[in-house]
Amino acid sequence: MSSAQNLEVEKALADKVTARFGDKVRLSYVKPHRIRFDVSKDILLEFARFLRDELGFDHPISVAGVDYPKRNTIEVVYHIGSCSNEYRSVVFAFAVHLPRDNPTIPTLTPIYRGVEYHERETFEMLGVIFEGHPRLERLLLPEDWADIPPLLKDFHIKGREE
Amino acid sequence: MSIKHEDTNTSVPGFHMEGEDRGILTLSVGPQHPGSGHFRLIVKVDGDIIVEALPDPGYVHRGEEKMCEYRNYIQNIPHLERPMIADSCGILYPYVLAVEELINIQVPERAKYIRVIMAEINRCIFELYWLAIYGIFLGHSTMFMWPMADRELLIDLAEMASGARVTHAYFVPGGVRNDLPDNFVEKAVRHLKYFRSRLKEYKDIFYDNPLFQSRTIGVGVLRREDAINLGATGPVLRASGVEHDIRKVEPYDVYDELDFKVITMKEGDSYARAYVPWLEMFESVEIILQALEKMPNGPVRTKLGPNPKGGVAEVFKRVEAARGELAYYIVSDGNPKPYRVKLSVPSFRELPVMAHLLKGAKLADMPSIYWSMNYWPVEADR
Amino acid sequence: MVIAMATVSEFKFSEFVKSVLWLLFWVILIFSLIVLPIIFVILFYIPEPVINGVRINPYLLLTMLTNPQIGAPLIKATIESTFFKIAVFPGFTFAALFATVLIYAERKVLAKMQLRVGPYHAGREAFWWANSLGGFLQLIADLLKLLGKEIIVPAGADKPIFWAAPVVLVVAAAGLIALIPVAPNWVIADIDVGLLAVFALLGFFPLTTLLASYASNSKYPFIGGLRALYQLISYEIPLILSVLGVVILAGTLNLTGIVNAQNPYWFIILLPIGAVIFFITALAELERIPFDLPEAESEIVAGWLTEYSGMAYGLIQLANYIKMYALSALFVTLFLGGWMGPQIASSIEFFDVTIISAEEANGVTWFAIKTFGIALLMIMMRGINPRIKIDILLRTAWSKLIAIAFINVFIAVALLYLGVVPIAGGA
Amino acid sequence: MGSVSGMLKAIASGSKHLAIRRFTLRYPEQKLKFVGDGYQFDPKEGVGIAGYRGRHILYQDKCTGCQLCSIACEGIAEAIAMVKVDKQYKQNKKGIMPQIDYGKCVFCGLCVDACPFYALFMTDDYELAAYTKEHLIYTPDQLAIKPKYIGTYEIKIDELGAYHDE
Repeated sequence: MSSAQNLEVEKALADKVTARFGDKVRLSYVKPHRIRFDVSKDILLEFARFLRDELGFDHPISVAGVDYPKRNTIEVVYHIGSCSNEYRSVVFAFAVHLPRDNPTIPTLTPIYRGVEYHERETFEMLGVIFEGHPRLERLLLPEDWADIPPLLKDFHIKGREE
Repeated sequence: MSIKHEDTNTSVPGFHMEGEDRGILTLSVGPQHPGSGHFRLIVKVDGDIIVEALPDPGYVHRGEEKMCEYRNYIQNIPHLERPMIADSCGILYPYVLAVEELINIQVPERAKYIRVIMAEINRCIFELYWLAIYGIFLGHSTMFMWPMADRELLIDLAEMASGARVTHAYFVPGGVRNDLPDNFVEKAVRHLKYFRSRLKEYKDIFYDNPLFQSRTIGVGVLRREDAINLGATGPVLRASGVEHDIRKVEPYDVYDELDFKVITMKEGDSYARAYVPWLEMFESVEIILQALEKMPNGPVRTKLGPNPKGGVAEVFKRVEAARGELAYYIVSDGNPKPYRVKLSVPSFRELPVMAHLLKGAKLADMPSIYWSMNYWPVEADR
Repeated sequence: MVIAMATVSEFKFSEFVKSVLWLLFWVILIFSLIVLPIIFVILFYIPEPVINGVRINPYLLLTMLTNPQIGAPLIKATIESTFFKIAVFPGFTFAALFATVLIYAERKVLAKMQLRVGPYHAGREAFWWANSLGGFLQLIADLLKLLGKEIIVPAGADKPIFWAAPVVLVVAAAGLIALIPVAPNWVIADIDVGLLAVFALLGFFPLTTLLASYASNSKYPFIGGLRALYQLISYEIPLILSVLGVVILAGTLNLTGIVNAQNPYWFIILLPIGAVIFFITALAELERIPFDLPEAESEIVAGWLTEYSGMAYGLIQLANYIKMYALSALFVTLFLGGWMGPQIASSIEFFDVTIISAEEANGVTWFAIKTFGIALLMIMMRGINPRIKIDILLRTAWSKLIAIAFINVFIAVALLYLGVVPIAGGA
Repeated sequence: MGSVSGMLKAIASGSKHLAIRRFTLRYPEQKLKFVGDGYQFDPKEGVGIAGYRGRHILYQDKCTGCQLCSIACEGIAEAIAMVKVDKQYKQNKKGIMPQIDYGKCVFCGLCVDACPFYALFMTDDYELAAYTKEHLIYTPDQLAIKPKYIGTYEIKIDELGAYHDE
């Protein structure tokens, strides 16, 4: 298990990933028990399958969509934990940067069945289209929600300034 | 050709026949439930067998994550505990750890012990509430009354420490809001010892009761691989034989100094999912008693400025709440209000597991499967 | 509004006289058309009872009522008269009172088992001794509330059956009581085929339940009614089979005969399996937890009596609890030796005329104690068991209970064959 | 046979509980006792003092009308509004004090944490029921009165089980 100071477990993991994917992935940070990569959209499915089968990260925790109007991107961050081997304490996050005007991304539901509802919520809250998602429709918002996806920064709660 | 009698359309809330095609009846169960919260489950039934179950959450959705972006880190405390007031320390714990990492302030040792004690007390409070509702779901009124009475012992302790019975708002970045009153330790030990003897009573009336066993053993069996791939967590995961407890896997605060066992069972059916939380309550009592002895004296809170700010960074913190792994992903862009807060709550992660388990189950088994999922609609909808 | 104004403003003597005369007219009319014929019938058609040699004519009756000393034999005669037996002692009033005690006991005992209080405030301050007893007036409060509530008849309901169902339920439950012997010769209908009559009456309940749920014309009661029908029908067979063993050993269907046949050993000692099955099927017959499928079903909360409100619902509840008293009394008569028990009660005299003999008083007290014990066991079942699933309910009834009931019959025959129990022919 | 023994154990446990004392607190006659006399906060050390978070109490001689409590509550429930007070205090130049609307207040106590002048604490009075929403709004003068809540019952445990007693 890696202590706070030496991060050799996380570094070894990061090297394995960069060795496998080379320049198509970019390591954003390595912290105790946390690794984050920026992955491009086209190799996402292959990256996720590699993550689950070779590295043993098989337990999906959450899918978060973050809207960056200044950089005109929507970031979809997948957090995947592991239940089975020595990486149990590590949470592997990989993010995909999508253009803000038409954010589409292939769905990871066939690989991680647990992210189905998370992806539906991100679709509903940020307007990210997940291609190939079994049931991409409204989840939490009321049926007659006519406004823009609420978690975008340009949606303001009425009566409250930013 | 079904004759539609206009005047006899006395449709009762909660039981609404939407359509009949090829013998598949679509029932919508809920949104009023005898158990908890508002949550609708659209169930396609062929005779008595459920062909497909589509959970339809969202009745108590309030947009917590959007509201978080309009409040600074302190004002978010009473706000963020609303989704799960039965386990309010459990849902605030990761938020407080994440904000401490963002603002990088140190927490005094005594505060860490108090936090562990309050988190464990809240775990038991929720487990008892959940067990009580499980009892009333199966028609066992005594199993509703006993946990509710025993829960009062722990609520009394929590109220003594934090000042409020349920919505404690007791955890703050930098420690806890106030120190424990002086006679807390002596009263807590007395209450917990009696609580443990009360827990043992549940075995005869509930877990060994043949009728309860007939309703839950072999019902909704969740295999180990499905549990992991579907992202199940907490007692649901551990009941399927996966030993994954964040307090052991990634210990936070002082959990690495306390020794306790992680309870797992292999069957993965509703009985196991009802049995694991019960054993975990014994472990929680063990943890609290150890923590009460080891608790050093000293300050309980590091002073905070009026508007604490974090740097441009993102933090992902997770904690083992009563229902399982509860994680916060907070992105901060330097000003006192968080840029984005993402709650990954265990109830929301049980939805795919519920849909998977209900497919093929009998309609009569639905209550025991649905409620063994540890599902809390208010928390899942956020 | 207009009428009120007229009467208040000015007072006309003529109006007053007119109303008085009108009132007098109605009193005389009712008196002569209704009250007089009743008196004639009583005086002339009912044969005056002959009490120890003296014929009671109305004038003697009045003197007796005034002077209790002479009236003692009259009281003894009335107690033995069948009207008193039907109406008061072993009959309906005793059963209704016992049912109310059962309701109160259920709420209090269940509350105690669940560490809570149960009915508490009603009647606490009313009497000085009521402080610890808690809310024993709660039942009267409930009764008045139910009486006050409006009885809503759902749209499109089949009104005659909807109204008749509660009444039929109470009548059937009351019918059961008539057959149960409370003390040596204290039974209303001492017919030779008493047990057969009990099962005939028990046949009323599934039919009435179904009719009631059909009549209320809405989806929920319909489904609840169907489930009630499954349950009652499938549990009647083990009920009858479990009693077969008792009939074999007792040799007679007459309930008093059965109780007398239990002289040395109670049948529960000889046929424990039969007793257990009878108890389980009685619970199913009463639709009590763990068998209250038709009443409250957690995934579709419904019940065949959801459409009943007000006193109609009150009547059904009364019928339920009278049936509970009747079935636990039946259990006592069949398996626990009815009124047999060591002598603890003495006879009751009234001016040196023994109204109730010592043996009868003792029989009644033992009967009441045993019935209350069995009823408490039924109440406890509600405290410790969850509801069982519909498929388990039917599977246990058809496969398990009937099989075990046959084993019980074989045991009875074996006992008879091995001569353990003398072949009791006739009463 | 397993089910029969299971049932017998359940009956035994059920009847055993007939001897354990009732746990209910008979509320109107018996009232709970709380530790201390309400939640307080010491701004110098920046840490609170344990106590029940019930109705607030305002020490008008200490309140300076700095509005920090109303700003703190803005993000949570907006229950505190500053209202003019007719009595003149030398330390309160603007003459405004907090008026708390208990229809909105969630009793989180963050206003007590925000008050730097020891003016706003909480008491252990929770019986604030009122017939109209307007009566739920407590003016500064109402908040200044100390509530008369006498709670003497607490949970006692002995071999007869847990119960509420004097």
